[in-house]
Amino acid sequence: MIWRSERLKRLLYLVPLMVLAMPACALADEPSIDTGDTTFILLSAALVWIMTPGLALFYGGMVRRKNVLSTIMHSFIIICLVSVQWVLIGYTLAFGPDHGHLVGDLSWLGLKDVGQTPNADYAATIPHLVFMVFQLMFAIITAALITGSFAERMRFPAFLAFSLLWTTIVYDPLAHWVWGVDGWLRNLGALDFAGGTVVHISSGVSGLVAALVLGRRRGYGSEPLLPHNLPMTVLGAALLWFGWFGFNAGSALAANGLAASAFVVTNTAAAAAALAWVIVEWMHHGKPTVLGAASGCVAGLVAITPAAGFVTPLPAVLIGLVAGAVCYLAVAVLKPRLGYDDALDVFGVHGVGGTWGALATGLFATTAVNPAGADGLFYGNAGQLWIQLVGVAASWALAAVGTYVILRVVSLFCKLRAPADEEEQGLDISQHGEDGYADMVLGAPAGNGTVGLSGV
Amino acid sequence: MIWRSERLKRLLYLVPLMVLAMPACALADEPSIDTGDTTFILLSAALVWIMTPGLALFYGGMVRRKNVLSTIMHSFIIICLVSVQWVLIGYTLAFGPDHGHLVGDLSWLGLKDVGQTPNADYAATIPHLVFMVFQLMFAIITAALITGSFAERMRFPAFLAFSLLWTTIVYDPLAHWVWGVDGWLRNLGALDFAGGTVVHISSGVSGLVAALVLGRRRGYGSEPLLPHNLPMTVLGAALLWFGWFGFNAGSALAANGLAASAFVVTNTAAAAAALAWVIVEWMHHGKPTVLGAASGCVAGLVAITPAAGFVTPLPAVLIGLVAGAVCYLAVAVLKPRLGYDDALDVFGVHGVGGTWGALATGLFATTAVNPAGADGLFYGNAGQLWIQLVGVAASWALAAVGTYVILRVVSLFCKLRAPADEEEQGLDISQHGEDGYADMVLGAPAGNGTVGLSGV
Amino acid sequence: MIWRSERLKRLLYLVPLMVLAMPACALADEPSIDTGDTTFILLSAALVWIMTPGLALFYGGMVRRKNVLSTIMHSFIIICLVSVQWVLIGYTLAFGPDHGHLVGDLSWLGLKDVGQTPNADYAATIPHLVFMVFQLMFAIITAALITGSFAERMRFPAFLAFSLLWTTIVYDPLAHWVWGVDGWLRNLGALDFAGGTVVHISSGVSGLVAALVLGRRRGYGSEPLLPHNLPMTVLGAALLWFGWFGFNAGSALAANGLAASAFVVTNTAAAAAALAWVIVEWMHHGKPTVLGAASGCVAGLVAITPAAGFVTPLPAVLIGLVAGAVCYLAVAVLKPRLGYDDALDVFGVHGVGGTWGALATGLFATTAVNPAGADGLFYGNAGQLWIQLVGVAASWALAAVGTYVILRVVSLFCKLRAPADEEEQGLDISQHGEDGYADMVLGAPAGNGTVGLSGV
Amino acid sequence: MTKIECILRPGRLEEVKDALGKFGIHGMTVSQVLGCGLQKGRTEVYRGREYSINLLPKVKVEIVVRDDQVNEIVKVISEAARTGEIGDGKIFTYRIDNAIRIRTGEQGDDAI
Amino acid sequence: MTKIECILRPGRLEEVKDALGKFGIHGMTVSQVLGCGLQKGRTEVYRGREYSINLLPKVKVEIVVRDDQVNEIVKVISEAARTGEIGDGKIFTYRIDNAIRIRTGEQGDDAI
Amino acid sequence: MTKIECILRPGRLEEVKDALGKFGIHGMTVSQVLGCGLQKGRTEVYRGREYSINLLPKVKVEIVVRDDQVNEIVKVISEAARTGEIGDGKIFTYRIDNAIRIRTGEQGDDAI
Ligand SMILES: Nc1ncnc2c1ncn2[C@@H]1O[C@H](COP(=O)(O)OP(=O)(O)O)[C@@H](O)[C@H]1O
Ligand SMILES: Nc1ncnc2c1ncn2[C@@H]1O[C@H](COP(=O)(O)OP(=O)(O)O)[C@@H](O)[C@H]1O
Ligand SMILES: Nc1ncnc2c1ncn2[C@@H]1O[C@H](COP(=O)(O)OP(=O)(O)O)[C@@H](O)[C@H]1O
Repeated sequence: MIWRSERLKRLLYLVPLMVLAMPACALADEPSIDTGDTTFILLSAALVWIMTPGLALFYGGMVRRKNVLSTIMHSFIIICLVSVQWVLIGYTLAFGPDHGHLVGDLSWLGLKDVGQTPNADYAATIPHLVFMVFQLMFAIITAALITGSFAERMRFPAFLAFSLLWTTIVYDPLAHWVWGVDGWLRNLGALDFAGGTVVHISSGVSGLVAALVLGRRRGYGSEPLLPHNLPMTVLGAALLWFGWFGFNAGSALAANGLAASAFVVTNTAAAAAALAWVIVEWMHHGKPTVLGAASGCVAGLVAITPAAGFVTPLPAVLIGLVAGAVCYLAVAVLKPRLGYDDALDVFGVHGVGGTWGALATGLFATTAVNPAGADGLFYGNAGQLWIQLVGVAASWALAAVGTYVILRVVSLFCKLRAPADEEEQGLDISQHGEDGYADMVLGAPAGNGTVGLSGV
Repeated sequence: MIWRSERLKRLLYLVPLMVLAMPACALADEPSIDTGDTTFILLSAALVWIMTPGLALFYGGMVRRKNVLSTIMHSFIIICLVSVQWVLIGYTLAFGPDHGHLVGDLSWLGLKDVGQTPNADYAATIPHLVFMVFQLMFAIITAALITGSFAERMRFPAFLAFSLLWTTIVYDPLAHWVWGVDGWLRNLGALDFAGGTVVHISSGVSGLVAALVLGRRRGYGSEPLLPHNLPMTVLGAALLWFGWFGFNAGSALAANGLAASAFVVTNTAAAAAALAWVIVEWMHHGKPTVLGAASGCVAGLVAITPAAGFVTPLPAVLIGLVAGAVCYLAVAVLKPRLGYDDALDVFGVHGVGGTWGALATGLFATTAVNPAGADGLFYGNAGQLWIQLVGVAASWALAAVGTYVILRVVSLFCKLRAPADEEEQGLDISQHGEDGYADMVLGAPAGNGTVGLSGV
Repeated sequence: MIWRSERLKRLLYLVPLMVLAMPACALADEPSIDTGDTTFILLSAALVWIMTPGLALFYGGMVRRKNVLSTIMHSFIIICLVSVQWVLIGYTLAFGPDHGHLVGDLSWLGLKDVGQTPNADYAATIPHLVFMVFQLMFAIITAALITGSFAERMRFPAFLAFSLLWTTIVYDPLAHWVWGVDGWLRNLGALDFAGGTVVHISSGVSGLVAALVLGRRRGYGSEPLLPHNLPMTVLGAALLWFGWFGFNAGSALAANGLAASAFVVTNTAAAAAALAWVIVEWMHHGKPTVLGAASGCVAGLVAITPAAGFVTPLPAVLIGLVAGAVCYLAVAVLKPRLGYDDALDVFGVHGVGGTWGALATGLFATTAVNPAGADGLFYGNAGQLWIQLVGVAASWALAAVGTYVILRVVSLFCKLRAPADEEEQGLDISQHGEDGYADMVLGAPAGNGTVGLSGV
Repeated sequence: MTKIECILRPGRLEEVKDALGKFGIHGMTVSQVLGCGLQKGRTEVYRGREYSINLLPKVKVEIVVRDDQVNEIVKVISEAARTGEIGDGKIFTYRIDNAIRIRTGEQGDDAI
Repeated sequence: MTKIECILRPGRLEEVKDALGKFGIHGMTVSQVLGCGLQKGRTEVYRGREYSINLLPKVKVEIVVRDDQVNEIVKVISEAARTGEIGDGKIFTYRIDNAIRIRTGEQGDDAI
Repeated sequence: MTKIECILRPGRLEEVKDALGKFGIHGMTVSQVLGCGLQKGRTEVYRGREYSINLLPKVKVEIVVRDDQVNEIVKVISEAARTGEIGDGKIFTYRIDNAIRIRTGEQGDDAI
């Protein structure tokens, strides 16, 4: 997101008009809300919201049948948990008045002073509440992304504690660094249009750490741990892509040419990355796979995220192609070689793709697309690449250390991992007492006696 | 929905501007359409539309495999049936010029005089057709909600007759009472921002009556009647939540601060209710369930619906928490105790949740959020709670009596309930001659001879 | 799409205002972007985008279990392929400066000169990039529609080659004829609001030709080739209908009364057609089917597409009813009689429905809805029907000849059809090496040794 | 030992299990099958084409019991599964040579 | 009575049913199984990792017939099911002790 | 020939297949079944109502072998399938009369 002053400029142009029309001065307050921009960001927030259920399906289809519900539940509960946390404390930590360039202070606790009028520091033409809720959706999806790494083996209570702590201690400060007024990375000039570092590097690296701390699933490497429902995964990928239009274009925070440009490069990079993944896999293993296409488009979406508001369509093709190929290699070659069990490849796709995207922004950014941005290496400004590197390194560090510490602390109070027999039985039954697909008469209602009077 | 005059006020401010610019007076007519507001309500209508397919999946996943199609068909056919009914007669009955404070007259039959220009009585900045089609989506989802109560046993022709009569005789007048210009509940000052009474109480209570009239499913209480596909149910819940943003925020009828506020409290209450349901169930039965999370968020969405345009975020957390807990108790404790078979808990979630929401509006409403609303009990206006009670009682009465009478009348012409063997076989095959998931070679095309010439 | 001058007119009215306010002249450039319209078309593009994943599910549910992934893959890969093709060359071929009234020239290769400012020839109030990306979504869905005809038997490489050539050689020129500035059908005055000819006739007729060239599936006529997952098909139909709001209303290219009218008639015709299909099938075979409802709504959406910006709601009911009945007959009576195996009825629904819609536009169009349109036969202008006929005939011809030639050329380099044993085994495994639903332990990871170090 | 293999209507499984439970039999193995016999199939219609479906869903229950229990158990099952309509299903019995409980290695009657 | 248990390719079920129908046999019970034998498995690739799948989809058909019909029926099935490629499947036959029609209580040959 | 019919925990199938493979046995037919026995069922809760589920997922493996191999194979399977907890499953063996390889028409021991 870039805090552009175009709107302000436009308002300035309007001043003389308003002076001519003195009686209209009562207008001075309200007209600052633009109905088009407000609609755009509200509906973009809804689009970003649907990404998390999309992720639930994307992930849910990739696990074994006996873990489908527990995997879906992770994303679903995070929607609920973070929605409440954000309103109470998360938003003020991330976007509240700066405290030492590191975190927001508590002025906006419980959304105090976050109201129906715009906050010009963040977005001058939409109600402050709209900006707040748009940002909430980013906090949700980020925490949800991590869950792919520890799928099929983490205990539900430990997951709850981890997620709540992670979003508060890792996400909120990181968002402040990059996007908060006076955050240190923002001050440094790091470009991250829609969350390459804040969302993808942070979740990807945290996923890697979580996978290492929890250890491999039983049977990893000896049994086939196959996706149980690939159409579900494709549907999830489609909802992710769909929502990503709101994610990236909405990050322009106004319905303007920049939003249009972000929309176009988002779609282009996703498409190119899916093609690249499929083609590389085709050459490598002899078959173009559907799971490859679905994974590839996500890799492309990840990579274009930080760059979406700064690059033109042709570089977007390139960013996508590289993302598809590199993430494929991370997932198919690097991971088995290193032997960690990042179950659904959060690190391979989001960590690697996000890092590539953040650096690519330092290569391909151009002020021709966004005067409020900066030029990248290929437009003559090598320094930007360096700044991007700093942003990447800082995100890696915070995510890795934060996740490790949180998991260790949580493990003091509550076992992280399901015992072997529960893992064997599947987390759906052991953690939630439910069966994803109960298609046969399997038992009887307990306590028959309870059905009582009834009537008519 | 609240008929706010802010827009009008804004237009007033503009008058002097326009006088100064006399040649622009030709503007007087068209500019009253605001492209931002129009976009907002058109797309909100699309969001509300997708709620009904979402409901189809939400319900479809909860029935047994042999009834998945019939359950989905209910919602799908209601989309079609009510879409045509509304255009022909429903809209004029609900929103047409008032007739005795009880129902609209027939002036707008077949959408006569409902055109591309705004109707300032309802929404001054959007084409009248946009308001009409937004309202249509509410009529659709309301009729569809009821179907959960009689799932797995009602005959399709009886369902058709019931639904058409219900929407015409119960929904259209009730919408007029609450939202129509000069409707008696609107005149009374009852607050119902997006349909707590009109949509949720009416469908919930009607569902209860229908469940009682039709009687229990075979095997209820002795066989386990389990959800056959919970991922489908979660997907449905996600589409409901997604669409509900349009439902509640769109009910501001403009893209403004009020819409933003409604959007925020909607999300907050849904999240809080899901958490509450899961936690109460966890304490009660020892496991936090996925179906509980999905059900809980719907309960929260229901409860916040009437209050969405009147309350701030912190009370929304409370409204959600109570909704999750109370609806859980209604479904898990009250229902088995009373013994009626409301198959998918329309009453427990929509009837109970809607009633709670309507009363909560009388507690937490504040004119700080919406100057066109009213203050509730906790803001010093006890009278509002009384008005809300009248609204609730009137909705209960109309829905209960209307449904009972319609079902009795329909049963004179057409058996309501599938015979035992058809229920045993499943409604998919007995009512629709189809199988939801035909995954094996099971038979042969009838009349082999028909494949003829063909060529190339 | 109709290139309406209303917006321009409105801008004209504004001129004096701006003259009065001289210092505001700096405004002259930017204000031409309307945030409401931009939001509307950007989000409409997102809606049209989701139609293709919707189609993937709609089609995927209708094939046998062993072909579900290959069917979904067709649509998914087309999203990727056409997204890149359009940016590189497709857009300029379709909408670039005219070349002989037949095709665009290469001025806009790689989106050169397609930027953040509006192109008033196409849409004066939105960035040119928005128009471009909205049109992209039409190109995607059109190519994807065809794949239903050759489902369950085409080899993947042949499919890739065919799709890329088809979109370049058939779609791009046809779009230019009908919608490009100076395209010959546009100049002729043919009315096609949202793509009855360009999208539906072209895909439907191409599907028929492809089905004939590829020949029937093994077992067609002797084995039951049943849908394996009808809930998936219904979900797909719902996403199609949802997206179609963007498709048709978005084609107004502005958030105005015309968009509202298009939105309303779209929903009405879809609903009426679903009812008609179900009723005709009920009378014909004794059961109202869910697949019939899903198919019927698509038939109605197809038929209303060319007419959406020209007709009022009551004729829309009629257009829908006829579409439902006629497409049912095409699919259930005509197809078995002629014996071609258009697997998922692309021709029966899109070819027949699109043709009916294009002609119906010539019957029911009225300038009361759209002053920039024309009157149809029933409004006293018989000539329009003739023009529509020319448009239909031209689309049939280009699609039929183009598809036949492309398939023949592709078949010189690459076998079109999967060999018998691969078809028997299913294309998911034979083409993609994947299983849609792997719900049991079936084998073992190949090359056990690869899992290496790992740690922690 | 004898294996009793029953093909039942899916809707009667609960009754049969209950009846066996009362009789003291708890061990059994159940699977989903499709059956074809005298029972009339059904017609399904997809896009206006009719298909006659003659394989109907049934449930197969396999129970291995001591030879001396066979007659009684067959009776118990028959009564619990009967509706009197065509399609109630069959019971097949055949002797088996041995049974082994994997957990303990017990053999023969002790294993069941 | 004898039970004829056949493991077939899924794609041949229709043919086998037809052939049996012409022969006058309509009663049978069918289930989905996975088979492993001489037939080569296949490779599936998920996110770049290869898995060798050696359990292939097959269909099991069980038919209980009078002992004197066994040979003919085995021939009928064999012919209808044969493609000549590896993986055509097997037929196993074994005697059963009794058959009971649940609906009527008929036993033995009358029950099938 | 003898048919060895095993009811196993789903999670042990891979081990059993491996063990049989090492022993030289590759032909088998596998299906998904539900089992009920000494093993405790589980409770599922849907919208606050409890259901006790006593049919648990198991895998059935059927292998037809020469009579002289039976004992060894039973041992191999038992060892690979054993966890020592209740619910490990059973092995049933019974003689069959004939086996036919559909592809070639071979009969008896040659067919398996
Ligand atoms: N000869 C047979 N061999 C194996 N299974 C059979 C045979 N005959 C019938 N069955 C099974 O028994 C079921 C019921 O048989 P059916 O003839 O329809 O009714 P009924 O048992 O009342 O005579 C069939 O669906 C099939 O599964
Ligand atoms: N020894 C066996 N016991 C049980 N089933 C077997 C045995 N051998 C083969 N089968 C079944 O027969 C099927 C076909 O066997 P296979 O050896 O692949 O081909 P073919 O029948 O042509 O020799 C297998 O998939 C399996 O289901
Ligand atoms: N009498 C029986 N007949 C058929 N199958 C049985 C019988 N008893 C047990 N089984 C099968 O064996 C499985 C394991 O049996 P169980 O009694 O739970 O444990 P264990 O094998 O350790 O004694 C059951 O789930 C069921 O599938």
